[in-house]
Amino acid sequence: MSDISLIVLLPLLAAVLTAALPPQAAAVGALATALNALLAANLGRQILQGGPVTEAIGDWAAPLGIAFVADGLAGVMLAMTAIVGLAVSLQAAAGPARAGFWPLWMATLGALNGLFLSSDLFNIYVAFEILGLAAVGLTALAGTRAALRAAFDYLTAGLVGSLLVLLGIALSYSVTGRVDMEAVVLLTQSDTGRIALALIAAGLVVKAALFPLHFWMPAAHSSAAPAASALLSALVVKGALYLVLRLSLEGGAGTEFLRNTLAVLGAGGMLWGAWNALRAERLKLLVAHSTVAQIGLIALAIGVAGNPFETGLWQAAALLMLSHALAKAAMFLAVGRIAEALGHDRISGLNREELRPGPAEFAFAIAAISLVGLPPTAGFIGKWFLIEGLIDEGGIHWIALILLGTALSAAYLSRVVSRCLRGGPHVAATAQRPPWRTGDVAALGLATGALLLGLAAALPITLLETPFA
Amino acid sequence: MISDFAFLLSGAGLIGLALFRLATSADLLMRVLGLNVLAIGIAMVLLVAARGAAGTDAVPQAFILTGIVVLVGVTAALLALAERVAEARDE
Amino acid sequence: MMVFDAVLAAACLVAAAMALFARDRIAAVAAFLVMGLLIALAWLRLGAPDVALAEAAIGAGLTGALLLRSAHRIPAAPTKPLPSAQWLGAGVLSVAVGGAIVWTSMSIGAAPAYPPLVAVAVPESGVENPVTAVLLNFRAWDTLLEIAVLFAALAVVAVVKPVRPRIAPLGPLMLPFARVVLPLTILLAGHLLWQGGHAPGGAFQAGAVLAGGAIALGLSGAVRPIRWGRAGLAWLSILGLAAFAVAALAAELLTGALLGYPAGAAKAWIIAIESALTLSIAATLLLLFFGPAERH
Amino acid sequence: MSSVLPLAILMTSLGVAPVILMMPDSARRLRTGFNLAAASLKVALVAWLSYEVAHGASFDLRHSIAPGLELHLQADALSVLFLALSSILWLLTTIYAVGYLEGGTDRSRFFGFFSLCVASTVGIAMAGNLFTFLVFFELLTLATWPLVVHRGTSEAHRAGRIYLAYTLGGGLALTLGTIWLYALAGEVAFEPRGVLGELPQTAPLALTAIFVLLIAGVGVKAALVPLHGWLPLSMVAPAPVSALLHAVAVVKAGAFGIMRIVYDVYGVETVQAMGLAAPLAGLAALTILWGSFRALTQDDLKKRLAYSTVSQVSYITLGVALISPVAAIGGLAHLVHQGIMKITLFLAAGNFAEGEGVKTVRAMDGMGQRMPGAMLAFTVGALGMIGIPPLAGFVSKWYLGAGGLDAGQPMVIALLAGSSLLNAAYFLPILYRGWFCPVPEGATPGRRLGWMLAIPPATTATLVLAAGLLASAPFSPLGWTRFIVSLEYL
Repeated sequence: MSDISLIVLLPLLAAVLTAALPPQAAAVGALATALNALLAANLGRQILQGGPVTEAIGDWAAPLGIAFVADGLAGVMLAMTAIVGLAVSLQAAAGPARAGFWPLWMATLGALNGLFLSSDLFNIYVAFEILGLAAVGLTALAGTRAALRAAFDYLTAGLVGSLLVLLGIALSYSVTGRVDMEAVVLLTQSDTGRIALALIAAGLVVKAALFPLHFWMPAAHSSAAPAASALLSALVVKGALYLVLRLSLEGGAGTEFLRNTLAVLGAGGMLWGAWNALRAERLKLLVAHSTVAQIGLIALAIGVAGNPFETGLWQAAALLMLSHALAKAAMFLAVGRIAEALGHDRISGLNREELRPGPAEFAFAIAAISLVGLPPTAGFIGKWFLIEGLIDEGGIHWIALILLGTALSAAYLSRVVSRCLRGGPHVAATAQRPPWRTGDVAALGLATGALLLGLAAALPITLLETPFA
Repeated sequence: MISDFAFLLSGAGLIGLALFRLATSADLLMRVLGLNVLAIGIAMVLLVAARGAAGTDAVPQAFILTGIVVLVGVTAALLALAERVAEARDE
Repeated sequence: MMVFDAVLAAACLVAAAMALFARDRIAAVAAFLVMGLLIALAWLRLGAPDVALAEAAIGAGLTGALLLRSAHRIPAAPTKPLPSAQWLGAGVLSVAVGGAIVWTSMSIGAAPAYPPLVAVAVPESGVENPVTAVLLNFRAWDTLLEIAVLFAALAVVAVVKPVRPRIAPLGPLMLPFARVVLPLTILLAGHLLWQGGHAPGGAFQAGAVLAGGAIALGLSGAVRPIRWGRAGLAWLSILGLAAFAVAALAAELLTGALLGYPAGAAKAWIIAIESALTLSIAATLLLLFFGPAERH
Repeated sequence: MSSVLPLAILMTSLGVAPVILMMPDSARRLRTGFNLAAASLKVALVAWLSYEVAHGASFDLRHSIAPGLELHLQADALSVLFLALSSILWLLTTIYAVGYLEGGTDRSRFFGFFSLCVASTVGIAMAGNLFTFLVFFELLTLATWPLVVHRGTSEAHRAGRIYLAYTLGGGLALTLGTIWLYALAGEVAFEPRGVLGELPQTAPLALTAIFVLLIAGVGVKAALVPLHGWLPLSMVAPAPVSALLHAVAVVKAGAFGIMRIVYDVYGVETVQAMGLAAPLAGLAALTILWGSFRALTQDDLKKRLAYSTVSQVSYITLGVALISPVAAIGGLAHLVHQGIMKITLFLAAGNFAEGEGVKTVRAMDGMGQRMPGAMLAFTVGALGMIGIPPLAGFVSKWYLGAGGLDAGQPMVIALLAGSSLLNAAYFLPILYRGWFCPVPEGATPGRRLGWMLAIPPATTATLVLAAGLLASAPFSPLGWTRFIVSLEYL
């Protein structure tokens, strides 16, 4: 059995098992996540050594059949999912058992892996529906009124998004007579095709929570349980962003009209998210708004990439996605631990006197460094290549916006970190540090990973430079 | 051909109606209805496009079948959530 | 026939408008049901009997039942007067999207790539019905993920835990009817499943018919599926995905290709998978309707 | 060996920091022992490295992190100058800080970040290209912030916010300039006399803009007017922080950056030819005067010292910007001289506050009797700052003045004279009060300070004296800077 077959089916089988055997769910889920990581690593190694790996399902050639294509971009995305998944599973396996978490998470994992590997638009649509439903389930898991309401809005928005994608696929069939990835470049060649492409992109903008269609997202990400928020913010929105990037790569120069819009929306999101994060009163909400801002930055990077076959700017976008996934997951896990220790997540109350800052605060601070994009994190390397490419292309106004966004992100994140550095008269002499928990290990591990990824950025970049299939 | 055109107009009309309703209604049940009508409209448009001289293309038919099953699943989830939201509001 | 088609197309629109703009919720759901049947008719006219069957059974039937179940439990939102700009914006959006669709679909596009490929491939697929061949052989991966969608939906409903539908016994008049319905639906489902190999029908329609019959019986109070078998149904509901995934990998062990059925045995594999799917889909739809778990 | 030694020097603080951060606060002996061992080891390693570099050995440690981006540590003569300064002063200040923070809270955090600061400084010193420099420069920003807000008061947090705003803003400018230069020139390694090749002819405007961005970026940390606002505010930090970080690590990192940019990226000829030297020198002159003027009116002792830092650090910039080998010697030597003089002053001031509770100039009366040792060290530092022979400050000023004449800028003499007068005007009253005014009535005798607080200022004061007296020895700061300048100006 090939690695590709296993990496898409293993999580689905694990989903079934965890649903069937709730008492063993954590063990099965953790095992599946570990196996998934091994498979992802092995697949990445194969891509590095021998170029893209493809597999025609049932030996039926595309367009009739569906092909899996594991190229560098897919490999990086799989690795991103595997790493974040490991940490989240660790936290969830050690934390209080919540019935229903594991089947949903396993379904999310399977859908993401399938999504990254698939080279068929309709198949991707179906994968999106699994992803959307599972993500909503993860949101609703918290069980609070706010979470349920957020879950409903999330599902509605997600469904509108995926139906727009479906409409675009239907029109793509009408224009080009096919729905595999080959159709994308054909779509860019006619006005009618571009309408189809625009509809797909519009659907993805909703699903990726890109400004101004992000309205559903802060509530959903901030009301979910920590492990769920980490998955939603770090991975689920990446599914849609990945497809935007993929379409832009497949479409080449012909997707210019979409990329320009994307860049403008991205810049808007970067500033709007930052502004809301600056004013947020609750920690989770701040982190959720920061996701809006970061998605804006990534979209901007995809948007300014010019003709992706001529510039490496899209690699910066992929690197930013990777870095954001690790750092944001770490941040949500850390926030979960902070809120657990303090009993609330009000930012103004973070410097409480009964408790001294613990490992979770430290993890938050390290993750913040990655999100701001200070050296030597992967976020910094991503921004470096982004700005360097923009200098070559003369995109000074974009650079100014990126720097503004960076400064704002430093401003809103330092609001939190400075309160984490509480000490002196604000802390009672008898105050204790919260004890270490597994969640701290997961958060700190991910945050450190995001920090050190910058030093090992050569690896993902080499992977990304593997030529397309 | 004229029949096809009529059904195309019908499909586009369903999509338009559904989008209009989704954009103007805050009612949870209406949103669910609107999303279902939207999906059916899309299926109709796809089916019209699948028409050819030698009959209707089987692949888009399979897409629509898949879409219908997906939709009933999502609808069930939406309604379950909507019921709980309403219940939580009553409490 | 052209006039009939035009009237049918218009009737679909009218029914949809009634469903979407009716004041009364029951009327809205009823209109939606009518629309589903009209749509099924339209799709028959468009040469897609498989899809029409599925729409009638699932789209109109089961979705209708779900909507009826929920119509009273979801209170109407207080109608606030919307700013006229919103009306205008919504109108412009709808007209623009609708117009774009018509324009795009009317322009001459490339000929569909699939029909010649399907024509060549169907003889090797193990079934004669091309739609079934696409669903369970050429693009079986789509179908596997679709089953995973049902699984995910059920997992969501299990997390949300809605209230159980109230069961209203219908009285002695209905009992004989109920006694007939159950064997009939099982028969019909089996027939649809078997027929799917060469004529319209298949696992989804069969599963939906089974679930529909069970729901009707359950609501009539004649049978209490929830009492006697929630656990069994739960196992059945996840059986489909498990069997499909295992079959996919087993096929790869045998032939080297994921979901690549061994030559000559394709029909047997497909029937086996379809049978598992039929039961599993029926169980899943049933649980989606009645709720998979008791509330505590 | 050629790659292990730089790594070892880096890891004796970068690797030490996380370990200390993880230690419980109560593990005082373990932490102190570990910290001092690492600091002593680093001094030894740096001594070894200096010896090797003086004998022509070269050191290289490269790690490619992405195509076209390389972390590169190396050790040239200029690196050694800064390395020696920071490693010796780290050891002394750590000893001081252990005594100073006795009984305080969050000491593991303090010493952890303290080590991280030194790691950044060491990285800055050994950076072999602009990218590596940027990485450690930003790390320095992050590592100092927790130290500035260490006391946790709202005043400290306010100072921390302002510090972060200034330094991160500067960091953005530096980042943009660096990326821009990489986009134009490919990898920007540090090489004597610059690496820009033909670019000054082909892209003069872009290079000018980049120069402004880079200098603005490092200028924030070097406290060039008008980017100096954070420095006096940061004096809310504990005394060892003020001493090491705001007299040595942070401001010197900025000044060192200016040197690298002028000498090893652009090259002195290019900077001169592009007409960038004169504005930089003008800015330095302005900063020298402005800092001294502001120092005059400060009653808070640490604030007065802080404004004095603003002024004195720009002597280094001035030495660089005058584009004369003689002035360069003065500027480079002042990098070390100002460091040892200012740390002496800060450590002594910290002892006044700890021992007698004296934090203002007005309260200095009779300090010569109350704490003769600390007062003596303070006096040596202050006289050095004014430029009294044979102390260290005199040597730098002498070379700066001679360099001014050499560069055809006699105005520099006037500037130095004016500045020295101002230095005298704000230091001499302190010395006068300390030595010649009687102990005020009712002053309660303060507590006796342990050796950990007494030894470091005494040591640095001795160094100030030695650097002046033994200026002509080959391993003195002056001797070493002559060696460097001989490489930069041929």
